[in-house]
Amino acid sequence: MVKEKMDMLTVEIVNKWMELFYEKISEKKAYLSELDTPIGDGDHGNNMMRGMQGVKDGLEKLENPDLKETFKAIAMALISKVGGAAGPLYGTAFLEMAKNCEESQAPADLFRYALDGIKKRGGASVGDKTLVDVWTPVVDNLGKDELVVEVVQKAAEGTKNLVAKKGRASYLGERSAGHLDPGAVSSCYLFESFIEAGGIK
Amino acid sequence: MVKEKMDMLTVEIVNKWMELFYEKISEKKAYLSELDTPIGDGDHGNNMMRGMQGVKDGLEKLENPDLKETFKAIAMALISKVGGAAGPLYGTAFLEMAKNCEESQAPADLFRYALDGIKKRGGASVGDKTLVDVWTPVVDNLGKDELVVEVVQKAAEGTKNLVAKKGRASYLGERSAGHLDPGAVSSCYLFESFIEAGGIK
Amino acid sequence: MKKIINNPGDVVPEMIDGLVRSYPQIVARIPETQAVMRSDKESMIGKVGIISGGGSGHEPSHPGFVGKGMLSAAVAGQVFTSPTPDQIYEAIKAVDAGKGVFLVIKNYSGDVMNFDMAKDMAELDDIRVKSIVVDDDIAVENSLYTQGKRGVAGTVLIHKLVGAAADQGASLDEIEQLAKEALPNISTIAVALSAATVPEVGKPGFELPDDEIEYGVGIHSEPGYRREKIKTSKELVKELLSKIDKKLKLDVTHKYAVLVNGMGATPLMEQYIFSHDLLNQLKVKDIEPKFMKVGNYMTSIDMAGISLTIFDLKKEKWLEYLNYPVETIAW
Amino acid sequence: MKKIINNPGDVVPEMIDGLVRSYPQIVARIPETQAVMRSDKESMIGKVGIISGGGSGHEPSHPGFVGKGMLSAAVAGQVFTSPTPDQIYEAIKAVDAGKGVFLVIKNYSGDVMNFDMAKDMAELDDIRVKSIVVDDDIAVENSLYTQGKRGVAGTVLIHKLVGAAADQGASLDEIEQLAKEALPNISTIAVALSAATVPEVGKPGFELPDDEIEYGVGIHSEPGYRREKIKTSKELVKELLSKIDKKLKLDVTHKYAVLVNGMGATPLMEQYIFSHDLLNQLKVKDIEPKFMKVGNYMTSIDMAGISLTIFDLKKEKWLEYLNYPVETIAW
Ligand SMILES: Nc1ncnc2c1ncn2[C@@H]1O[C@H](COP(=O)(O)OP(=O)(O)O)[C@@H](O)[C@H]1O
Ligand SMILES: Nc1ncnc2c1ncn2[C@@H]1O[C@H](COP(=O)(O)OP(=O)(O)O)[C@@H](O)[C@H]1O
Ligand SMILES: [Mg+2]
Ligand SMILES: [Mg+2]
Ligand SMILES: [Mg+2]
Ligand SMILES: [Mg+2]
Repeated sequence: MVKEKMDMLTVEIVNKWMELFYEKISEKKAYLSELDTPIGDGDHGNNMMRGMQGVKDGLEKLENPDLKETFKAIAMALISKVGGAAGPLYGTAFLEMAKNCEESQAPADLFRYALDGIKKRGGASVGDKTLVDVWTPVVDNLGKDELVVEVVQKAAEGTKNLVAKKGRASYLGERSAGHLDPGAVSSCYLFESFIEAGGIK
Repeated sequence: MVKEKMDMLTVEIVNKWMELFYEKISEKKAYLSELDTPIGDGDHGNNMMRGMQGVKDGLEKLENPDLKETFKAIAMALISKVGGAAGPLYGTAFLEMAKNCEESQAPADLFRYALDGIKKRGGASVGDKTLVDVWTPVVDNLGKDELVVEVVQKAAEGTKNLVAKKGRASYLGERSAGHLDPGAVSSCYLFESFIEAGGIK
Repeated sequence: MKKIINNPGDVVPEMIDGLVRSYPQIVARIPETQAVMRSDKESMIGKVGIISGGGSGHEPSHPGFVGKGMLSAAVAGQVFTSPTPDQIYEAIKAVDAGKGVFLVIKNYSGDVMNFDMAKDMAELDDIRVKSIVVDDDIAVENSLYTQGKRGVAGTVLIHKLVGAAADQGASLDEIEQLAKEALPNISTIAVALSAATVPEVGKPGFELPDDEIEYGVGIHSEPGYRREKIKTSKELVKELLSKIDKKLKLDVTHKYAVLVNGMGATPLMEQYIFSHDLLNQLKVKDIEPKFMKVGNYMTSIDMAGISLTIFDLKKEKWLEYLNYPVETIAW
Repeated sequence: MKKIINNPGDVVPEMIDGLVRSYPQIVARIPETQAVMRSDKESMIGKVGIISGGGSGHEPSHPGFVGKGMLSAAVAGQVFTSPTPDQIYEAIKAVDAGKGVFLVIKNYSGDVMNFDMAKDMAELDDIRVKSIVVDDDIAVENSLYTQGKRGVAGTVLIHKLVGAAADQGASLDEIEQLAKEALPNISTIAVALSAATVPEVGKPGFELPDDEIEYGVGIHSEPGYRREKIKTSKELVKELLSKIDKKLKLDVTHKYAVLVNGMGATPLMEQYIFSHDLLNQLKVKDIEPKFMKVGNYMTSIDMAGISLTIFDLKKEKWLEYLNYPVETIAW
């Protein structure tokens, strides 16, 4: 019971989460772009940085926002600043959370809505070597109340051996194997930040 | 008397001269273009090679030519194959020899006509760091019956310290000093070949 | 990285600013966006709007093709990054003249998703929007289970077709039909001598040794299908043409349009030599293109290389559209 | 050297062949020469013929400017080597329509001498020939005792002026007068990021370290007046503009045309950013160009760099000539 209450997302947690994610992206910007070089176009770090700068600016502008306004501001910043593939995907994820956060504030529920949105937007399934390969185990484990950092990291690392079926990496066919998926790694940072922010107990 | 006779140019000598010059240009093509690189556009060797290939082909086509026809064929090949600055200059030189070789076959006379043509065509004077700086001492020494290979080579080397006033090298101003003039060096080969061909006794 | 730029992060806004201010008679910026539209607004009255766009770095694509007879607007994203839906949406609103708007999208996840989101937004405003996803690059095999082929230089030919049709008063449905029909007849394939350097990245997308080339690269330095020692122009043409022949089954009874496209750092000298070899090899099949263009149309920043596009002109009308006069910076 | 070519010695004939066969509706080869002329011969009837040319490696100059309203013919020499008089002479004969022929020559010893010889040949045939020697490059100081300034990108503006005047029926003397009057009002200056590689030479004309640029280079990789660490676009514009300002004394009461010219390997992205900074710095002087072009017009094979040309439009007519419609490959 107590546990369930603590799992509910609040504006404070989301703000903290975004702050930590912003820091992680700042720190790993070059690395993410580097991951995007052999199997993409080398911009994922820059894209995410532009987006998180927008999120930071957007959240700062809000006055006493509720959860829905907070998620919406994040979604809008991501949609209008990131571009590329990551923009619509991350943007859609937060838009779905905004749409559904009045009904439930449980991360397990909200992240499932987000994941459904990502899958619908991009058409990717598990195993296609995209951020879906991180979001799916996260959602599954949250449902079972088992999410820990190791699960997230293992999921991101698991994309290394996959052959890409969606996104730019898919043009490489078999040669995409052996490289981490940059979107999976940025999603890993997203969930690491989420856990650090106290998103789950 | 005998000496004077031996100095007269013949079709045979001119053919031999062109043969040797062709060989020297083939051998030094890369070097001439290299000389043309710091103070020019790096094509002098290629230009001269194209020209001498044309001269070779042109002379082979002639049947029992006289001296005038021989000079004219050389001039036409140079004019129509070399291009750049060297083409009109060398071409004009041989055209002047063709025009005047019925009057005199003495190299001293013919080369003077040639030099006048070069100066008129290009407007260069002695000291401007061009092939005029080789042709002028050659003509002067031939007049005094003193032409030896060393004179020619010294003249070409003398262009090294000059500041160019004509041609592409002139754009460099003072910085053109310290480099041999490529046209002067190709003219040096021309006269070396001439001496080797038995053009003078 | 040696480039004539200021802050790498400012490349796109500064470039778009330079472009519109250099050619104010042809293009104007859509306020508060990275999108440009025709200055000659009258040329759009009563016509379907045509919008293209995508990541920057492909100049003159896409703003260079905005103008009477071709695009109504072009939306520029960050370098090699799809523009965002809000920008595309602004462009849609700016060019809609009540007849609907047609979007020319290149087949990249990012472009497809961002343009789709913009379409959703516009439809809420009751603007009819249709689109084509161009996938002319035959270096990547098509497949139901992957992203499919990429959109590359052939996109410019689609711009030309739909732009001409729109100018002649075609409806949104007719334009969609035209694009759908033409697209499978356009095939492109490229060869790279070097990769592009994204300003914010600072180094080339991949390294090619001094004596190697790569076939089948994309316009974002996506790796291709084979790396080899540098070949003569003749042999490069042979390789690329054979791939296209396999796809289009070149036939003397058909008419063809050809686009020889420089990737950014490859001089026209090389493009014309390539064209010479191409025309010779087509001649062996007794084919002489009915329409041809050679130049930088869909570049990849400073990549060295060439792409070859062949368009099987199954309909006489398509050739007319290609020849239809336009007022753009770069066609 | 990595280039899309066959035998380096065949670069020019193959390139010219590729060009004329790609655009048969605009240009045709003058038989047995490396010169091209308009296909639309009727457009030359009763008009003064306009011929330009020079060494190859500056594509689209000069064949790209052949067509109705601009050049009648262009003669291509070997790479960076003036064409020979016999070739120029053939072009003169091919385009003369009884009204005389005007030659646009860039100020290089080789060009001047070869064109002069061709003029002599044509005059023997009673063809009236006049010419202008273009020397717009202000990097090299003019002097009575040297070769004087070089002819570079500003040459293209001279083509445009005399081409328009000829098309409107101007006489040979009027055209000469026009060129002579306009020329001193055109100034160009360049900056290089790398030098050109002549195919037959196989290595760049000079080496610039990875972080250095050179101001004042010519279009044959002639060294310039200063080498420095790479600067921002803003600072490059400042340097080049100050040189031109010194020469032309830019004045808010005058009208100006601007040509921002890529040297071959510099992408449009950088050219537009440069233009953005240029327009900003002109704006400080309250100057807004009345005419502007940005692109590759007078290149130096695969050199990276930009040249800036400013033309003081002292006569209203000159602006009209710049805007006069043409049918060429590259204007
Ligand atoms: N269709 C898709 N569905 C889900 N994720 C995708 C899809 N396409 C791309 N991605 C994700 O986006 C990431 C790339 O993002 P980014 O580099 O910012 O965009 P772009 O590929 O447009 O340059 C990939 O690593 C992958 O995780
Ligand atoms: N005006 C001139 N008068 C005399 N010689 C000249 C003149 N201009 C150039 N030269 C000679 O021509 C040589 C360069 O020839 P070349 O490289 O073949 O032509 P280009 O300079 O056109 O590339 C110079 O080294 C110089 O000796
Ligand atoms: Mg990317
Ligand atoms: Mg030279
Ligand atoms: Mg991208
Ligand atoms: Mg030369």
